[in-house]
Amino acid sequence: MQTHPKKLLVIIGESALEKFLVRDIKQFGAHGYTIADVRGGGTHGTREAVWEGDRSIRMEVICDEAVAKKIAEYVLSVYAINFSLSLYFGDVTVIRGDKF
Amino acid sequence: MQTHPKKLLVIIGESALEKFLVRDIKQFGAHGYTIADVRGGGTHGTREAVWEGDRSIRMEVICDEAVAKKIAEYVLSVYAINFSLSLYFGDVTVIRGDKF
Amino acid sequence: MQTHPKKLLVIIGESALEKFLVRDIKQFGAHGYTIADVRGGGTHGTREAVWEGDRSIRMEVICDEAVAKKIAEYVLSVYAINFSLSLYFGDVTVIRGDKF
Amino acid sequence: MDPVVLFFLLGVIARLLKSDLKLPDALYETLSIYLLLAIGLKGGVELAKHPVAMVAPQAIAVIAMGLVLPLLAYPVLRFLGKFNTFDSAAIAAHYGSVSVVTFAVGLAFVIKQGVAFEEYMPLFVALLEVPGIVVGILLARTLAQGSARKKIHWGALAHEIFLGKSVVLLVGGLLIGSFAGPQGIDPMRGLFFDLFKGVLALFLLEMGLVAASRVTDLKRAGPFLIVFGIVTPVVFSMIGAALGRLIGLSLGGTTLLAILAASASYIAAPAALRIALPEANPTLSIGAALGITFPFNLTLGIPLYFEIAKRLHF
Amino acid sequence: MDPVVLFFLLGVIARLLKSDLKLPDALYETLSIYLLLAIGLKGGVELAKHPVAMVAPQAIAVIAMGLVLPLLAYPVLRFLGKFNTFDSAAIAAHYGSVSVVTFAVGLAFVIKQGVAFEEYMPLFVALLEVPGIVVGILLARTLAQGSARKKIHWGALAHEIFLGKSVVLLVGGLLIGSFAGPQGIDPMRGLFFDLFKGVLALFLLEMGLVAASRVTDLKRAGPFLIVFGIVTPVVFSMIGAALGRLIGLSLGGTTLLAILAASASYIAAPAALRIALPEANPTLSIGAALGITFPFNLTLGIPLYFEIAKRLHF
Amino acid sequence: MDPVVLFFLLGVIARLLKSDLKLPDALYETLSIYLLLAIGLKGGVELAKHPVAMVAPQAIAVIAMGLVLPLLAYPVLRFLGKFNTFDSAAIAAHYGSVSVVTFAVGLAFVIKQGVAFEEYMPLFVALLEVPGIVVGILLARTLAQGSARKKIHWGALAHEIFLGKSVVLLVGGLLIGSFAGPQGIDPMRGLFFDLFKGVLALFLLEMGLVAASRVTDLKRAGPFLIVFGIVTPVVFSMIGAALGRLIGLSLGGTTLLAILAASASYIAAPAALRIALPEANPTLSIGAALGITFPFNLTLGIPLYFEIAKRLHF
Ligand SMILES: Nc1ncnc2c1ncn2[C@@H]1O[C@H](COP(=O)(O)O)[C@@H](O)[C@H]1O
Ligand SMILES: Nc1ncnc2c1ncn2[C@@H]1O[C@H](COP(=O)(O)O)[C@@H](O)[C@H]1O
Ligand SMILES: Nc1ncnc2c1ncn2[C@@H]1O[C@H](COP(=O)(O)O)[C@@H](O)[C@H]1O
Ligand code: NA
Ligand code: NA
Ligand code: NA
Repeated sequence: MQTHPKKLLVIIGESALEKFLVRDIKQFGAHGYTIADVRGGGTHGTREAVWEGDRSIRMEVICDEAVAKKIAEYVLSVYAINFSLSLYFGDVTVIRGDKF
Repeated sequence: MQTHPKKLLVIIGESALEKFLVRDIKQFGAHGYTIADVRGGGTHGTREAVWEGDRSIRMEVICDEAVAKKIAEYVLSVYAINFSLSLYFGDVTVIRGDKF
Repeated sequence: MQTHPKKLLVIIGESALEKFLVRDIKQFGAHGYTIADVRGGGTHGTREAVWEGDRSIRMEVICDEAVAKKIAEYVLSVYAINFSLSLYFGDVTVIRGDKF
Repeated sequence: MDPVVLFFLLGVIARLLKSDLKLPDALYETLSIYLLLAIGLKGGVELAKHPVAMVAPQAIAVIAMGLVLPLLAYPVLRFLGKFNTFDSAAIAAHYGSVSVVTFAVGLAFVIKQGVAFEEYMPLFVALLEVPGIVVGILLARTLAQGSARKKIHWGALAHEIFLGKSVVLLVGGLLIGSFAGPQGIDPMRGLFFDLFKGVLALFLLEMGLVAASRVTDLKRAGPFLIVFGIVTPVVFSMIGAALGRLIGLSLGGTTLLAILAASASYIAAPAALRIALPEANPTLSIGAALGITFPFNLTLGIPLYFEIAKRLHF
Repeated sequence: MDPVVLFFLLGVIARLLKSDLKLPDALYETLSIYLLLAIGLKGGVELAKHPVAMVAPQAIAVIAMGLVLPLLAYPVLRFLGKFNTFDSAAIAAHYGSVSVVTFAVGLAFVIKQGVAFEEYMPLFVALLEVPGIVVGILLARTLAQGSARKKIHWGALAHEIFLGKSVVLLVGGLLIGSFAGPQGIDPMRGLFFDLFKGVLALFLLEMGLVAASRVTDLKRAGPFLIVFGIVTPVVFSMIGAALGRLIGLSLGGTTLLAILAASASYIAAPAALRIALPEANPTLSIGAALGITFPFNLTLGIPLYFEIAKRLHF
Repeated sequence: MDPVVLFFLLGVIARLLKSDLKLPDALYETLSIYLLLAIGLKGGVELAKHPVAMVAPQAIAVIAMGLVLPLLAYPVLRFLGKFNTFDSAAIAAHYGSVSVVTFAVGLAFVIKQGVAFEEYMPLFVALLEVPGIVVGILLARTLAQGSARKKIHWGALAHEIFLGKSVVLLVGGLLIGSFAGPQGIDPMRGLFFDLFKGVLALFLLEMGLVAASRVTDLKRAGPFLIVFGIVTPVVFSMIGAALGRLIGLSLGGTTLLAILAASASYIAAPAALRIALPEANPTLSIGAALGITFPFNLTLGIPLYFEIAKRLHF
């Protein structure tokens, strides 16, 4: 079984960003994404998801390294100043390389 | 502290598959799994989880590499033709090596 | 774009542990965490989240390797005897190295 | 047009204008559980009042209709619509089965018209959910060629269909209602009866949001399916109305049976077929059932079927 | 048998037949919040009508019973059942505390029987939740050997018990109800009173699903726990009934106190014990409380306790 | 004080004592959807009874007030409060817009007082939601310096504001209510009207939990904002009351318009501003609106505004 290396980009942030992030990642060439509702805490305090303004999402994107980097740079430069937002990369492998 | 390398297999797909996937991964020798409700988009379009037929799950299985590969091959061959489904592998380490 | 290697620590366990885990990881020096509600199964049986005592959470912490190890050792020694609990490490990279 | 339909339109418009309005997933689930149970209970309470000997022949006739309708739809889809075996069978199954929410709106309509109807009609809803689905699956599995002609796992299939959420709740409600009787259910009417119409309105708001999100599916499906989604309910409603007259239903009952025949399932059928017939593209069947037939029935269909029933009850 | 119990059976059967039926997590939460608040409000409204001097001695007697019951259960579990200290104490705590939903079903039963009862009984529900849990924890911590004999963190323990969801909502409801009085609560009766029985039915459907999912736990627990789960409520109901008679409760009140004594907690106790007594295996206590005692009380227990109370009120 | 306020206090206390009590997210969503729809429907039904020629001039005056209020708040925040342009504009927007739940509590209060009021007041709620937000955003974008002085994307802004959940549901409810009329809505009153006060109580319980969780925000915000959060509603209530008198509202209507003016938005405004004015720190505006003004209005404010309105209606 042949596998292909890909980047996993995980973005955790305010749920108000959801529709913008979905639009952005597609623009930079990602083919898909997965979103979960989460709660958490970080440098901007605790976000407990008890209330609309207090909800967070965790978005996961599998894509090529170049795409992941472009998305990350854009997201950090545009949203990270004003929004609670974290972001990290992981290395993953996939079987259907052209799907991601 | 001694750690043991394991494979992380992540399967993202339609929630109709949940009970079959749980059955399958056990059959191939995985000892456990974790499932979250998610939404997302990919080559089969957007799945927003607003409605029963539109829900997706994200299943995470920590297991030996051989088990992960067998599960992945089976899942791809049996479900991926007819269902929205993504799948990737990651490298993780665990402390209690025989638990997974 | 400069990236910094970090550890990803994932703890999956009974949701009764949530407030204790949040307290503990901060004590060991983690700067943040993200929690999702999940269901799953493992050596302690199936946890379907149909009922209060039956809920599980998945906590994700990005931090330095030393911090991750300390948290993991503590969590395993204090909670793993009496609670359903799984735990693994991954390698990730971040852009804002001092944030995590 | 019943005001509940306005909630459906509000949902459609909100979605088409890309509003952020979204009902929580758990609310959708809760409302649908409520509607199924409440309809079952209502029917069960009435059922207890009628002798089995009277209802049984009607029930058999109704089941027979459920078996025949998909057989009529299949060749149209396969040969006129040029869909493949699986898609044809799946769409036929959806139109052979019934929509509980369309029935609920029909119920509100019939009550508003002030005509008599058999109050145990929810029994027929439960009876009509299953046969269409079974026939659809059989069609696909017997007509498919080569490797797709898999053996049917009858046990798994029966499980999937009879133990799906909607059959369990409808039948459960019917049984509880007929065991407990009017007096037993009375202390629960605050929840199950008095709130019914309001809950239906809320559910239709959600269905409007969902239906409008299926519009893109329809573009892919093409014009044939759109026509099919309007013509089929009208034709099926005539069959339902004729049968209703034949088995001696009142004007209201005839109207409701016409509505049932005209409606296409989008709870039980999609769930069962996704498992039993995964080769079928759910976009087509759900797009037609939810994007075309459901709105058509809600707005134009139900009054039309009432007219048809009236012609038969001159 | 009250029709609400049929909903419980529907849940049990659906689960045993492996139906896909599942109530959303948020609905379960919502229903339990509703029931706790509604019971509290109802009791609070009535409480305001009674002089403290009359209710206070009864309340003290009821608390005393809550302290004694787990002390009776513990040695049976430890020495007859051969459970370890932690499990014995934890199970004793569950049976010392009370089940709000069993009480609610009992309330419906008593109302249906048409006998008088003290309408401020919800006060006793709130009072009985806590003592059993505290005694259970004390038992474990004082009787445990070696390193397990940890110091009890009284502050954390008090917090866990008194500020748990069920005590806060019950007591909050009692206070709001007695402050606002009947007239203040009246505009809310549409939600909190008129829907009560229907919501209870829905919650019992869910509890049926949950209880049936605990059947495998029971297999592991063995036959002793099954017997314990039936004998204990019967014995405790007699204690409750005797005490009810002693403190001057009416027939309905005596029945309800018997039911409370017989019931085993599965909301407050599991939550508090998981934190305060993590060494105990929750499978055992919840399996017995939810898998055996709850269904037993619902079906056979409540009518039996009514008979017992009647004997005492000849 | 209306008993519903006791639910708010229960939430506040539970949270301050660090209770585990938490309402599921989906319940919060559901309750707020319900309240918005129910208020809209109620207003719509009444609106249908009044000639447009009578209501239109009032509506225009009310919108004008919505445009003026944030202009009054902004300089106070910017120059007395020393907040930056964005934060000043954002807070002004929250206080220019209105709180639907405060209105609902005010409605309950006015009904309890037994004074007449214009039953189409929910129209004014819908009309007042938007102007304050728009003015706030315009203020920030025109007064900001340098690169922050971005062009406003009018299309996106209009979308965000007019198609946000609360406007869609309020306006949707108004339209459905006025189309369907009293008779059309009657079968749904079991859900939308009879449960209203109970649902409001439940929602206030949740708001108490949320408001108390904002206490730490206030510490960071400093004493100025606390004073602002109390003085502003009082001053604005006078403006609202005066306008109410001027446009010929009854005593109840005047009170309600005072309450609307005094209330600060925490559903529509935060959602719209997070997108349109991300540079503003939401902690400040929500902390003040939810942590100070909302509790103040609920407890002391509403009775005070009633007194003010009475003075104007000697
Ligand atoms: N070290 C971390 N590990 C995991 N998740 C984090 C971490 N820091 C922040 N987050 C998540 O990212 C969100 C925004 O982070 P922040 O902007 O730092 O408040 C938080 O609410 C958390 O959900
Ligand atoms: N590139 C991707 N990154 C993350 N998740 C993905 C990606 N592609 C697909 N998914 C997830 O997998 C599901 C099925 O994918 P697909 O079959 O491509 O539609 C989608 O609904 C997403 O939740
Ligand atoms: N091999 C595994 N892969 C993924 N998740 C697991 C695995 N084993 C256990 N888990 C998760 O960890 C929880 C507790 O595990 P356990 O203590 O083994 O029952 C389970 O309920 C699962 O959610
Ligand atoms: Na049909
Ligand atoms: Na007890
Ligand atoms: Na205002």
